[in-house]
Parts: sequence; C-alpha cells; structure tokens
Amino acid sequence: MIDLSVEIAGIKLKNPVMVASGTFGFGKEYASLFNLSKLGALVTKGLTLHPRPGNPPPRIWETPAGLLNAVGLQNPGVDFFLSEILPAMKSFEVPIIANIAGFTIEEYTQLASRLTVPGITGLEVNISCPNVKAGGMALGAVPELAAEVVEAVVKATSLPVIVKLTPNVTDIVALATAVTQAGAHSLSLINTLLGMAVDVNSRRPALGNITGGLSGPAVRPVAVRAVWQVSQAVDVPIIGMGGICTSNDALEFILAGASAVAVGSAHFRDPLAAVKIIEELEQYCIENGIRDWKQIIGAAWKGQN
Amino acid sequence: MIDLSVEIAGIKLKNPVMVASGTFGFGKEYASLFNLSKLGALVTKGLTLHPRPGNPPPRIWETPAGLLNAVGLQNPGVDFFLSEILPAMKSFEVPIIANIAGFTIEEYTQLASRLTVPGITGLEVNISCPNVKAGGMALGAVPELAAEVVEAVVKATSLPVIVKLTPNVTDIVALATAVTQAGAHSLSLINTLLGMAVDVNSRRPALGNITGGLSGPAVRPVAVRAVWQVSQAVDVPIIGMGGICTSNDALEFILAGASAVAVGSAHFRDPLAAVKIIEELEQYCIENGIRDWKQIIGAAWKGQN
Amino acid sequence: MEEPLKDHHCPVLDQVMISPGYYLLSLTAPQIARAAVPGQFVLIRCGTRYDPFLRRPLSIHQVKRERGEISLLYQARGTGTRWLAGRGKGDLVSLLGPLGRGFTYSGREKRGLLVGAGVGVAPLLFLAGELAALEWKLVILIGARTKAGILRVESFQRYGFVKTITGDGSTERQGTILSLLEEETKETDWEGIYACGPRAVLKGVQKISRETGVPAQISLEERMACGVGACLGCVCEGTAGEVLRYLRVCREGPVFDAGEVILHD
Amino acid sequence: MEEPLKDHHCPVLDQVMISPGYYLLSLTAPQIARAAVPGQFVLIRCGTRYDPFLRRPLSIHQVKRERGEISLLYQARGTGTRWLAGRGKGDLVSLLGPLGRGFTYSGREKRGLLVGAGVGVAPLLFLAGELAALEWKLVILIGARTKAGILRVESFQRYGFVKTITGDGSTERQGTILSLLEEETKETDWEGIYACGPRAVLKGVQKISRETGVPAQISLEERMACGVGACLGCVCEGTAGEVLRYLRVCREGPVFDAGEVILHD
Ligand SMILES: Cc1cc2nc3c(=O)[nH]c(=O)nc-3n(C[C@H](O)[C@H](O)[C@H](O)COP(=O)(O)OP(=O)(O)OC[C@H]3O[C@@H](n4cnc5c(N)ncnc54)[C@H](O)[C@@H]3O)c2cc1C
Ligand SMILES: Cc1cc2nc3c(=O)[nH]c(=O)nc-3n(C[C@H](O)[C@H](O)[C@H](O)COP(=O)(O)OP(=O)(O)OC[C@H]3O[C@@H](n4cnc5c(N)ncnc54)[C@H](O)[C@@H]3O)c2cc1C
Ligand SMILES: Cc1cc2nc3c(=O)[nH]c(=O)nc-3n(C[C@H](O)[C@H](O)[C@H](O)COP(=O)(O)O)c2cc1C
Ligand SMILES: Cc1cc2nc3c(=O)[nH]c(=O)nc-3n(C[C@H](O)[C@H](O)[C@H](O)COP(=O)(O)O)c2cc1C
Ligand code: FES
Ligand code: FES
Repeated sequence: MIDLSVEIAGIKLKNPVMVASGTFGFGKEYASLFNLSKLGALVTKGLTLHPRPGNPPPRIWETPAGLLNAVGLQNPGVDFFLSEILPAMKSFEVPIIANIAGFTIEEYTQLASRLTVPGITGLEVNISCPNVKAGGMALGAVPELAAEVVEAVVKATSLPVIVKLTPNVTDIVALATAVTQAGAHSLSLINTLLGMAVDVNSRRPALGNITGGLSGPAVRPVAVRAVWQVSQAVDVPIIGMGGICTSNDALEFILAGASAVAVGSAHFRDPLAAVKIIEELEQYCIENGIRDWKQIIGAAWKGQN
Repeated sequence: MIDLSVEIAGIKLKNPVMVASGTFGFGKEYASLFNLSKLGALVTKGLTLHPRPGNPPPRIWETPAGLLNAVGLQNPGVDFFLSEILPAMKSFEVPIIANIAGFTIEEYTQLASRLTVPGITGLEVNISCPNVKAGGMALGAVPELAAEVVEAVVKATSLPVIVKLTPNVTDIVALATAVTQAGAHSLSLINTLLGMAVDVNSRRPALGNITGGLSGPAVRPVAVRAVWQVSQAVDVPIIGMGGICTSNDALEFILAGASAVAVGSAHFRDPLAAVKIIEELEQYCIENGIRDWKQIIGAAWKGQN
Repeated sequence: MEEPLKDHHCPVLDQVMISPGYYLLSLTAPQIARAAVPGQFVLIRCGTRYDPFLRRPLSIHQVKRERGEISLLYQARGTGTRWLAGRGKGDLVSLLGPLGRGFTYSGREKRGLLVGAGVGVAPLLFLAGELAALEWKLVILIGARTKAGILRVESFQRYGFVKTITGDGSTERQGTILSLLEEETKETDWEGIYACGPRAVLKGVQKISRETGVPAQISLEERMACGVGACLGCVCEGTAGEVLRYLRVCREGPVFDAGEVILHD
Repeated sequence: MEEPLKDHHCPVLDQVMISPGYYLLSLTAPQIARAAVPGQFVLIRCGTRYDPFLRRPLSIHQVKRERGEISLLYQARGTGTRWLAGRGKGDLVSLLGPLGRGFTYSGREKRGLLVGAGVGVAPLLFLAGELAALEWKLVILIGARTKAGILRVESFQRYGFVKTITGDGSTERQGTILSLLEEETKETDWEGIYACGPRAVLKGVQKISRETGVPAQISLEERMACGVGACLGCVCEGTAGEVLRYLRVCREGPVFDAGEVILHD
C-alpha cells in the first residue's frame, strides 16, 4: 500500500481526501454507508454560536453539472454540537475539523475558543458563506476584515486554523495574502459561487433565499484557477475543493498546488465518491511510480513533470 | 406571428436574441447555416486597434457543461475590419454591434470613433476579457477605471454604448452603477468566468495561456444572479448571457431582468441554437397568452406572475 | 431492516409505459426488497455524466420480497426521469436506498383510507398490499385531472375498494379527490388516512384530518441532494416547539403526520 | 460541393468494434456523402445534455455516394467517443459537416504515398479510394504501437500496396512508421505524401518532406469548439508572412501543406 499521508497545518492526515463542510453533515448519516476512518478528515457542517433554523425551502436547485444550495447555515449551535454530537463522532476515528461561521468577530472568537477541546483537530473558519446576510461572505470578501477575523481566531485557539475563502471576489490572492499574514495556517479554496435560478414555471426565484451557492463539477475550473493562483502566492498548504468527483479531478487540484482536497457535492451523486478517490489515488501513484505523492503538489507550476 | 421586438439603448431589434461576441466570428461562417437576418443582432468578435495574433494553442478545453477558452482577442484589427469585413456583412441585414477591446483608454476612444460609421448599430465595450494581460478585465474590475473608459467612449461616439461587464468581481452592482453613471446606455452581463484546467496527463496547464474564460451552461446560475442584482440597481436595459441554450434559459434571464439575451457557447453544440430560441420564444408567448413579451422583463422581482 | 444502506446497482427487469408519460419500472433489488417499508423511497442516479447531476427520488411502488424485485411508478417529466424512461431490460440502474421514514399503521379497527392524486399513488400500492396482508379494510381514492392520470386501478382493486375521480369527468366521477375524501370521512369512521399527491391535495388532507379528527399521514416531496439527511437541503417547516424548526423530508419524512408540518404554497 | 452546410440527423446503419477500442460506424448521410472530399471531417454531438458539451471532430472515413452512406473510424477514448460507441442501429446522431479543407491532388505521375499512424488512417481510406479511381499508384504505410492499432489493412489493399509496421513487431515489421517512410522516399520518386497521425509522426513527415523535396500534406488535430471557423479556438501556428499568424485547423485545415504550419510539442 502506498503512503498517502500528508500534514496540513500540523494536522496529520492519513490521506489528502477530506469531505467538504455542509455536504456531509456531522458524519452520522454516511457512517452507515462506509467506514469513515478511511477519510483524511471530516469537516463538519458550519457551526454558529446560536442554533439557526436556516433558510426557507426550496434550498436546492439543480443546474447543469452542479447545484445551487441556500441552506443558510442550519445547525444546532455550538453548545449542542459539543454536548450531543461530538461525543458520538469520536467512534468514527477520523480527524474532525469544525467549520465555524460567525456574524461578528466576537462570535468567531467565541466559537473558536469553545471548540478548542479534545476531539477537534482543527478549525475551518468559514468567512465565505454566500447564504447568510451578515458575516459570511460580507466579512470574507474584504481582505482587511477577513484578516481581523483570522487574527482574532488564531489568538482564541491553540488549534490549527484553516481559513475558507470565497471565490466571489475580484482578487482572491489579495484575500489569501491578507489572511495568511494574519496567521492562517492553511487555506480552503473554494466555497460556493454566488448564483441564482429562476423557476420559469412560477416566474419566481427558484430558491427560498433567492440567491444560493453554486457547487459541483460546473465550478471546478474556477476552483482550480483559485488554487493555482493562491498556491503560488502564499506559503501555507491549501485544501482544494469545488466539483471534485474523481481522482482525476483531485489530481488537477494537487497538480495546481493543493496539498489536500475536499469532496463535497460529489457525494450527492455517489455517496462513496471520497473513498473511491482515495483508492484511485493510491492506484495512480502505483501506476506512475510515484513514491512520495507530495512531490506532485504544484507540479503544474513547478514544472516538474 | 408575435411581435418580439424590443429597443435597447435606441437600437431597434426585431427580437431580443443576439449572438454573443467571439462565438460567432463576423457572421460569415454561420451565414451558410441560416439566414442571419433572423437574429436580433450580431455582436462581432472583439476588435482591437491593431491586429492581434491571439494566444498560443491549445485555446479550448472542455469542462463539465462548459468550456474554457483562451483565444486572446485574435482579430485583424479595426482598419481591416472596416475595409474588408464590414462591407460584406451588410448583406446579412442584421444590426451589427461592434465589440471593442482596448489596452488603454485612448485605444478605446480611438476604436469607438473609428467604428462610428454607417453599418454599425452600436458598440459593445469589452472591459471584461479575462484572456489578455493589460486592459480587458484589468480595467473592467475597478469601478473608477471602468467608468473612465466608458465616459471617454461615450464622448467619442454617437452610437449607443453597451458595456460588457466581468463577473469576476466582488461587487458587480458597484461596477454596473459606476459605468451607468458614466453614461453607458446598456449593459451586457456576463463575460466569462476566470478559470483554468490542468491536463493530468501532461501535468501542465491545459491551455496555452494557462488561465481561460469559462462559458456555457455551467456558468448560467452566476449570470442569472448578476442580471437579477444589476437590473434592480440600474435603469438601463440589460443584455443577459452566459450558458443560454434554450428558450427556457433565455426566459430565466428575461424574468430575472434582462431586456435581451445573447447566445454564445450554445452555438458550438447546436449552430441553430439562436434561431430555435427565437421560434420557441414566439411559441411561449402564444401559449401563455403574452401579448407584449416585454411585460415579463424582470417579472421575477417585480412580482408580476 | 438490518440491511445496510447501500448504493445498489440493479438490473432492469422490465419497463413499460402504462399510460402516456407514466412508466412502471421493475428491477432486481433483493436487499431493497427485503429492507423497505411502504412510504420509503430510493434515489436514482440518472445519466452517466454530470448533467443531470443530482439523483432523483422515487417512491418504492411495489415489493416482491421472495423474488427480490421492486418496482417504481413514475412520470417522465424532466431530464432525469426522461433518461430513466430510456432504460431497458438488462441495463443497470444505481439506486440508493431504501431511504426515509415510511407509513406507520397499528390500528385495532384496521380501516384505512388511501388517497392518491396522480402519480401520488406510487407509494400507496406497496402500503395497500401490506395493510391488506394485515387484514385491513381499505378504500382507495384515486384522482387525477384526466383519465390518463388514473393509474394502477386494477392492482389496487386486489387490496380494497377503489373509487376514482377526474377533473374532466373522464372516469366514473367528476371533481376533485378532496371532495371524494370529504364524503368518505363523513360516512365512515376511519382509523387513518394515508395520502400522497400534489401539495394542494395534501393541504386539503391536513384540513379534513383536522376537522374530522381522523389522523392522516402524508407523503411529501421536496428537492433533494444527499437523500440521507446530511445536506439539509430538503426541508419542510415543522410545527413542534416554540421556534421555527425545519424537518428533513428525506429523513424525518417523506411521510409525516398531517399535523407535524406546515405546508406553504 | 454546393450542398449547404447543415446539422444532419443521421440514422446509424451499423456499428462494429473492429479492434479493441476502435469502432467503425456507418451512417445514412446522403448530403454529406455527396458533398464531402477526402480529408474533411464532421462534428458529432455526443450525449443528450450538456456534459459532454462540445461536439467531437471525426474524419470522414469512407463515402458511398450512390447509397448515401458514410462511415467513421474512431477510437473510443473519453466521454464523447465512448458515448458514440454506445449508439446502435437506428439511433440518430447529429453530424455537422462536411467541414474543413481536405487533401488536394493533381499530380501528372499519379504516384502517392499514404502515411497513416494508428487511427490516423481514418481520413486516408476515403482518399485512397478517390486516388485509386483516378488511377493513382499508391503505397500505403500503416503503423501503430501494436497489432491492435493496425486498422483496415484489407480495405486499403483494394487501392494500393500496403506495408505495416508496429512498435512491438507484432506485424510484418518492427519499428516506427517514419523509418518506413524514409525507406520509401529513398527508393521511389513520389508526387505526394499524405499523412495523418500523432503530432510526432507529422513532425517527422515535415522533416522528411523538407529533406527529400517530396511535397507532403498533413492532417492536423486540435481541440475545437465551433468547427466552422468562427470561434478561433482550434488554431495552429502558420509559417507564412513576417508576423505570427495562427491558422484555423477547422477552416484552413485540417489538411495543410507540410510547410504551411509549425508544429510545437
Ligand atoms: C420522496 C419522494 C418520492 C417521490 N416519488 C415519486 C414517484 O414515486 N413517482 C414520481 O413520478 N415522482 C416521485 N417524486 C417526484 C420525483 O422525484 C420528481 O418528479 C423527479 O425528481 C423529477 O425529476 P426530472 O428529472 O423529471 O425533472 P427535472 O426538472 O429535470 O428535475 C430537476 C431537479 O428538480 C428535482 N425535482 C423536480 N421535481 C421534483 C419534485 N416534484 N420533487 C422533488 N424533486 C423534484 C429533481 O429531483 C432534480 O433534482 C418523488 C419525490 C420525492 C421527494
Ligand atoms: C479534424 C479532426 C479529425 C479527427 N478525426 C478522427 C478520426 O477520424 N478518428 C479518431 O479516432 N479521432 C479523430 N480525431 C480525434 C478526435 O476528435 C478525438 O479523439 C476526440 O475528440 C476525443 O473525444 P473524447 O470524447 O474521446 O475525449 P475527451 O477527452 O472526453 O475530450 C475532451 C475534449 O477534448 C477534445 N479532444 C480530445 N482529444 C482530441 C484530439 N486528439 N483532437 C482534437 N480534440 C480532442 C474533444 O473533442 C473534447 O472537446 C480527429 C480530430 C480532429 C481535430
Ligand atoms: C448543501 C451544501 C451546504 C454547504 N454548507 C457549507 C457550510 O456549512 N460551510 C462551508 O464552509 N461550506 C459549505 N458548503 C460549501 C462546500 O463545503 C464546498 O466548499 C463547495 O460546495 C464546493 O465544493 P463541491 O463542489 O465539491 O461541493 C456547502 C455546500 C453545499 C453543496
Ligand atoms: C471562444 C469564445 C470567444 C469569446 N470572445 C469574446 C470577445 O472577443 N469579446 C467579448 O466581449 N466576449 C467574448 N466571449 C464571451 C462571450 O461573448 C460570452 O460573454 C460568454 O461566453 C458567456 O456566454 P455563453 O456562455 O453563452 O458563451 C467569448 C466567448 C467564447 C466562448
Ligand atoms: S436531501 Fe440532504 S438532507 Fe435531505
Ligand atoms: S473550432 Fe472554432 S474556429 Fe475552429
């Protein structure tokens, strides 16, 4: 067996394939489908300080090679998560990364410090959710504000801090540079693209929240571009995501500069997508005589063929 | 027969369906496939002051439900266009909108004034091309610079000025507002999304130019969102585009607030896409008892069902 | 029920168009056949590439446990179901399931009223079979706009007394299924109403259930992504508690007690 | 040639896998059959939705004008060609064409050398037939890595003398097609070389043509979107003029004089 392990911001992963926030809940539902310990890491649904009901339905709308979602961070709140959900997650034997979403800097720091507990391996700071009015993308699109959030979070926790960026900006490199300087240990690229659909039958917006986040294979070229640009500009490891469905897709991100990847919407088409990708990556390394798979990280720009 | 006519910035169109810049050349190639006078308007390939060879191949890369292109504004230059191409285009009997791309404000104004000739019905100012280094998106992503370009172009021509915006910005409404205040008579939304692909076999970027512009059905939700946001914020008519393949897609844009639409990449799949959409729109109006189709422009936000 | 949830690759046994636009698809799916209860559904992968991207939810229509077969009844509407309609004998179809919470039934009187509007009859045939096996007396109301939408009457007749109604009067009675339901609930004292169909019909069922006091279970539809409860995409509004709470149609449903959910237009 | 360019919906007559992964597809396409010249191609729409999105370019392999039929020879590689390989008798396939500039031939000596590497033989069979009808003497070189890639030898033998070569020596000779070509050009005085295959082979042909002075025509491949010359997507670098000039493979090509283009790796 090939060693696919990698270290991201001090987090040791047995392989570079995570599951993306919001597409995998808190793992329970998929645990009946496969052994979650096969995963590199599990990123939780976005957690907020207080419970949130989320947006009114419809929350999902299919689009060509993708989907729009406007879940709106429905979650039971951090306290419930810590007392009722996290304990049971330990049996999955997989590194757990908590995705956190605040509406003020203060909320982000509170979330970070409360989640700095055994059982949580890292934090993914979601400053990129397109489906809520305050916080989320509003904070995450302005480098200065984003940096403030990150600086405060890094102070509030001893855990590795991964910052998840939105692609809905003019200059993602500026954003990445700002949050890295503010202390981010790793970056997740990308959250969903801001999109929308109109239901031609009702002549009204298709989603309850009107706009939503676009994900799935349709967005992959945008995500690969973000990884390519950012990985050359910053020194922290990057977790690439956006439309990854196969090991070929995962390799595209790795070659573009990602040190790990996350599989999201692909689960909706194939619930075993992440595990299959892990197996195929092993196969790829064997077939291509790659001893240390990490040598191909960024190979597309490092020019190492 | 239903009257599908509409007026955009003083340009009378017999129907709201144009063909998008760069996907239809200067019309000649498609003229052997159908009668171009059926179209609402023909938007030319982007014209520059001087001839441009364009980017090295590969220039095209297929992606899920879309494609990346990095043509890089290959064109014979405005003088050649005026002397050798435009005269022959008159036989198409279709309004011709010249798409112009400069690398400085001065180039934009020179292009605008030279193209202010009989036979040209309007100008589409491309400040959104992702495939060139200077000008293009570099100017088009900053509201102040974009407004400067537009102000200068409006002064330099008596033709209606349509400004084509990039979706690769944090705040497309700010951009739209700036160029509208600067005198734009109409807006085209959207140009391509900045994307990229890695060829996993060669482990190198798939496109000669490395990054490219993403178009096709994959981007439709982003485009519809842009039209929805901008049409509520400005008073000028909007030409919607991005992944339109069927009349249903066109209606999505119209309901979201577009007064006309342009069909681009769809031609690559079905060269008759634009004509079919026109026929289907007529049919839609008949079946839905719509006398004046313009009443459904923006219906999704005006709340007129 | 101790079958693990799985993505099953099931060979098509047979597919017939039973009425214009409506298909009956039989598949070999022994594990689903063993595990499923009436009201549950499967998520079907449509197409071989990424457009269409999402799986389609379809109710389990019939189950032949001994033969390891199930059937689905569906209307070909959009890209996914039209693709499915193109599958034929021997083709493999990927089914995730059985999913969701089905109907519950534990009456002492064993008198049930089934209400199926249009293709909403899909989950009810499986239910009718199970109830009939438990010796329930059933009246099955089937409504649609036109005769072409009245489906599977003969099959239902094996399990109970069927009454049909159409909007255009092309079957025995003209009118809405809700008018039939009102009559039935006036005449007889039912232990339970089991309904599936368009939202407007289900709202009517909620109202009649409230007014008559007959408990009703309704099977809802919502757009789905994961189908297993992970993405929170498929919710409807719940009535329990003080604060707004959304319930997952794929997990807490698709079958709900009529009083459990608020149906918006 | 006065047939208008059209998107033709052509019924499949027959499709056979002639070697592992290689398919011969026959279609009813009377207008294309009438209008096409050797070296031209068609753009095929693959799939029914938007993934795959772009059409696939395939050369016209054979034409039966009287019967209104054409055939295509292709390798199933990715999503589009694999989809195509799934079509069977009676299915409709949408073909845009005939497209591009084909081979030209007007020699007095009528001695031609055809060079087909792998599936590069595809456009050459149509050419061989036309040349043979004009009483050209042909030698046809066919090369591939292994025997499975040596295609259509018997069909070519009707039109000329065929020599094959494989990288692993699994046919008469072991080596590269370029070594065969070098020998041939040494021995005989040819009027023209007509070549199709991977870029490396075509570069070799360019070199040999330059060195021997035998004019060569080469058929290029490039990724395409419109296929009609409108999008400027499919270019290769031209040699003419002082300034860099890109030529459209779909319009100025796919067949170019060997000296007309610069092939990069
Ligand atoms: C639990 C459940 C059980 C169902 N059982 C049946 C059944 O047995 N027979 C049957 O004919 N139909 C059933 N439906 C409805 C069926 O899922 C839709 O008709 C189908 O998904 C439409 O797909 P399409 O490809 O035809 O349409 P498209 O318009 O191409 O679908 C686009 C997207 O919208 C979703 N969608 C469209 N309509 C609906 C809908 N009514 N409900 C949920 N999602 C929708 C699709 O799943 C897809 O993601 C059920 C729905 C649910 C939620
Ligand atoms: C003028 C011309 C004639 C051709 N004739 C033949 C023929 O007769 N027989 C044959 O087997 N092949 C031929 N090819 C190559 C053939 O077009 C590709 O093998 C095919 O497009 C691959 O599609 P796919 O779906 O298998 O691969 P995918 O990898 O799914 O294709 C993805 C995209 O890349 C493009 N692409 C991939 N490979 C090539 C290629 N080599 N050339 C151009 N575009 C490519 C596809 O068209 C598509 O847009 C020809 C190419 C050209 C340009
Ligand atoms: C239904 C859904 C819910 C999501 N919820 C969250 C979330 O709570 N927090 C977050 O950071 N990202 C969330 N995302 C974004 C994904 O984690 C991921 O960044 C994005 O979907 C792109 O990856 P994909 O194309 O593989 O899905 C969500 C995505 C989807 C589709
Ligand atoms: C091959 C290609 C070339 C293009 N060239 C231009 C151009 O020269 N000028 C311009 O403004 N837009 C250009 N575009 C963008 C299109 O006009 C259009 O805005 C975009 O493709 C989105 O529409 P679509 O998805 O329908 O193609 C080009 C697009 C493609 C695919
Ligand atoms: S579809 Fe994902 S929670 Fe129901
Ligand atoms: S493919 Fe469009 S110009 Fe050749």
